[in-house]
Amino acid sequence: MYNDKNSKKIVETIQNWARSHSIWVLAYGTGCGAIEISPTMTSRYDAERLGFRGAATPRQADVMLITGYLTVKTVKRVVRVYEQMQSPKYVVGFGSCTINGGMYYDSYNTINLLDRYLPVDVYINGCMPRPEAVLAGLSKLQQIIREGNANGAEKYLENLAWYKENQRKIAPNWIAKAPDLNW
Amino acid sequence: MREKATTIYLGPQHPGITGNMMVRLKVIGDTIVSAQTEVGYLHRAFEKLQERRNWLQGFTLMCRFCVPESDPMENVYARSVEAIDGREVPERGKYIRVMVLELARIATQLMWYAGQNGSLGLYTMGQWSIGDRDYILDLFEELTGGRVYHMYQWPGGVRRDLPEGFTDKVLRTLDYLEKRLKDYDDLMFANSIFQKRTQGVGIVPKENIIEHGVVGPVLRGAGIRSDIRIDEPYEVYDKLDFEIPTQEGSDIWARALVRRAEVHQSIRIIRQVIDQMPSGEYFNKFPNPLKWIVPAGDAYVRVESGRGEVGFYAVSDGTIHPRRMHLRGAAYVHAITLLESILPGQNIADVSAIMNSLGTCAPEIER
Amino acid sequence: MKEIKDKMIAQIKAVFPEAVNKDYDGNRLDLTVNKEAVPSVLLYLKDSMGFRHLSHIAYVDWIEQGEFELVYILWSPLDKVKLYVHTRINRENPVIENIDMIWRQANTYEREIREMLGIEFTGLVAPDEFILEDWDDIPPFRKDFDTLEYVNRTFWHRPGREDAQDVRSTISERSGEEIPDFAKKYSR
Amino acid sequence: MEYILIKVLEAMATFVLAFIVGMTYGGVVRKITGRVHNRLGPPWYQNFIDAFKLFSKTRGIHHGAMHFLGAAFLMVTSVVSLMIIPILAPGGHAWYNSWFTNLNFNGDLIFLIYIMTFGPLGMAMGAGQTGNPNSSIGVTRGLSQMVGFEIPWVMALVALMITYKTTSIVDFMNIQRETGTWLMFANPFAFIAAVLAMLGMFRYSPFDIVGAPTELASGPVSENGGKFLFTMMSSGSVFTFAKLVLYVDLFMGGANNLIMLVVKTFLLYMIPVLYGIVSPRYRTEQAVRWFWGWPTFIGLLAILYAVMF
Repeated sequence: MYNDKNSKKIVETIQNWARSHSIWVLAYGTGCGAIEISPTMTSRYDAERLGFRGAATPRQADVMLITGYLTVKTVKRVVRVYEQMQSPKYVVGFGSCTINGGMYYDSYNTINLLDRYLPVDVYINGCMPRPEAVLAGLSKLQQIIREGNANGAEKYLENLAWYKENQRKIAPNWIAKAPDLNW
Repeated sequence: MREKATTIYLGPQHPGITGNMMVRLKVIGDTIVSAQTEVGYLHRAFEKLQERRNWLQGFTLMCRFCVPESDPMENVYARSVEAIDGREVPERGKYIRVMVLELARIATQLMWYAGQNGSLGLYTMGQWSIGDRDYILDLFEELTGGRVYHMYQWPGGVRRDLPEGFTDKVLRTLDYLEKRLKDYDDLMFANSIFQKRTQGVGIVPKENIIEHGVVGPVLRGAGIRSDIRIDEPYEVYDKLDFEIPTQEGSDIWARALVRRAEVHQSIRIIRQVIDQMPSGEYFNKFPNPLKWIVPAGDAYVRVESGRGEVGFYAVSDGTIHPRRMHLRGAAYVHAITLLESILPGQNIADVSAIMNSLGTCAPEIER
Repeated sequence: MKEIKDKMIAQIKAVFPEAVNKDYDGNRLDLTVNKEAVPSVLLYLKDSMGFRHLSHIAYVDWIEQGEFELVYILWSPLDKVKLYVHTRINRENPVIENIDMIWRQANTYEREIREMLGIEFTGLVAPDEFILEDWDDIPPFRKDFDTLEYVNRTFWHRPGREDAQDVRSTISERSGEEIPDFAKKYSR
Repeated sequence: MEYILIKVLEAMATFVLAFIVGMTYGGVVRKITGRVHNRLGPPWYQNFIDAFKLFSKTRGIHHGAMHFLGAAFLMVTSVVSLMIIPILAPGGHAWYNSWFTNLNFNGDLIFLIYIMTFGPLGMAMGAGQTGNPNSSIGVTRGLSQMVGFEIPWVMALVALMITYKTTSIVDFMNIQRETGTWLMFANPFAFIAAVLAMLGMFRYSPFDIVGAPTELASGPVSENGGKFLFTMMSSGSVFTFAKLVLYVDLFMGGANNLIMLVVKTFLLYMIPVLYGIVSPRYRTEQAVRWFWGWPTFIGLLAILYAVMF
């Protein structure tokens, strides 16, 4: 009975509802956008009422906010942190810099397209996005999760070779040494 | 003994670190035996990018040096260009700049309230002060259109005049803040656990403190009355009446008291600025930015930010592009050589608190 | 202020006759020395003339003259004078004496300059890497390093960005939304 | 046979009750904290959603067999102590009271003192296996803090044992019912010492040194995500409830029905919570020194009081 397609679907729906209402955000301010996370999480905008909560370590976190530009040195850590997280896991690109490089499009040390290195579920544009925009982006993420479309982790596993190749292009010595996914 | 040491990487992904940086700690038990700062996670090469942009485009880039406190960076950029170019700023522009700088200082110190108490586990304080900081950001938003990055002070003055009724709103916000600061005192400074955690912790040695490049609240917390606003008065600070608070302890507690007093002084300065605000022009027009040639020369200007001295060295070679821009942030010294020298011997529990009280700001170090 | 600065110049000239000075308005004073004299000049300024605070070490690449310039900016808390000590280093063989025994924080600046310009500091003890990691190109802050060319080689650009086109029409077509009249004015 | 089946059913009912109440308390605490922070705070059932989400994580990395022991020992500790502590006073008016008096026996208080230190020990093994230095430091801190608060806590219990010459929790409840005086009034020093020890037991500020986020990421649980964290979270809630019930049983006369139980435990729970909201965190050695100061002194007074009167 429990292998039946319909009951699986029901369980999946309930699980997705729970996932969408309990999103633990990894405390990793990768860029300048981290400054707008604190107003979002604290008393003025209070994201905790919608189920968002900070998580201290990647093992416990569900979503990683890439808050702004990523330097090459940070990309390596972000990839490692992402692989340490337990699926289902989501990535939110935060700010123009993650979309197309923003105002640092010609900087030799920042990447331009985040989705070449990590599967991004939601982008929030702006430099920097206001807390309202962050909340809007996060509720978009909730909606995607509820619909069951936030499958970044599976996408990453399916296209692992492609992602790894892109990562290796900017960090040739580092990614090669890394163990595969099992940190 | 040394072989027994465990290595702990505090960061880059760590809730206790101030920004995206890393401190490599060698610990025995709970005591640190050596510390090494590693930065570079936020290096965007502003100064390199600036060489590809013209003098006006520079000012949108420069405010992004330090995220919690963008206005001093705009101010040094504008003033360095003015110094090379020989450009005057109208009196009203100067007053508006001082007001913005002081509002930014309050916002920084409120952010610091949150960081300092968060690092000690008093999260209530952080929630309150970040919520109250937002009212200042609202003022900024009305004035400049941006909450965090304002891009407001540009060479020759400021970008917009004050909106209708803006000064009243500023005064109302200040009144509210003064009321709230009493609550903060009750929660934080009157708290015996806070005192126990901060007194005698993170002491910056007083001998040769100036030679070590210590600036700002950390230097004033060691009893030295040093402030760019009185040492090298810029804008209209020489016409204003304010005090430079100092403390003797040179520990986290002393620095906390200095910062607390600075908020009150900033409120006092803004009230005076609003009283004395002259009418008239706020901005001397500069030429078409696409053809704007700044004469060859160099200038180093300094500003007192909430974390200490911020210096900016600009070189022009007489073209529409700057030759070189170079920023010196307060954290450049505090977070690397100073932190590495004071951490050994401290408890691992205090690292985050010490970093917060030194005013560490990672993006400012690597730029 | 003028007298203080004149007295300072006289004092410096007495000890270092080859130093070239240049006076500015206000509290600024410039000094140009050759690179061999830098440590002794700085030590003298710090110990005997009250320039206790090293505010900054700036670096400029003058590729046309084939030289790097280092600017040590000192501050005297007592006299309130800001002193710029300029020195030039040949680009072909960039070596200069390390000064972190005079001011400890110079160590950080020197690490950065070594990485960003490739200047060697004799006797500098510090980890190799400061900001960059696994960098295998020429030092990035040299003028002959083209950052855009490096970006084109290493990263990707989002299509549509290169010609600076207005994206509003594309967005409105995709979502079937009308562009208001006032916004059309700004559309290119 | 039937008797054992009923016992098992009763035990399960106890566990479900403890789980629900403990989780709800967790959510309510988050709500109250939020209100003090000037914000709305999450809904009271937020912890249930969190737990369910953690349970439905599809991937869970483990670091070898010992890693499982951390979560398992915590679960064992909380379930065993829940089974030993009588939830409701036996032989009361309501017919379901017998449901919740599971496995108590003479000397269960002594066994409880032992079993309550069992969880942190398992946690230490599990955290050591993960290889995360934050975990190991967190465990060291946890054990030091336990050494700190165990002393006033055991002193308070010993004082009670001396006075009433028994080591059975049910006996204590019966004594309180017969004399009509709660033990918190009969031996106030013991109660105060026990409450001060409770501040450390519940690990709210200023004694949240084990998982201090800004110091150690989250301490021993750093490497635990998904189902591990779910196990730890739920056993933590159950254990919280068990400890609260123990306090109510010993000092506040137990409870005759569930409503009284919830009221009493909630009031008691607010002591560490509210104190924690306005307190920064102690360093480890400061925390231990604090416990060995006034709380131990009051514990001594309690023993003296018990011996003399």
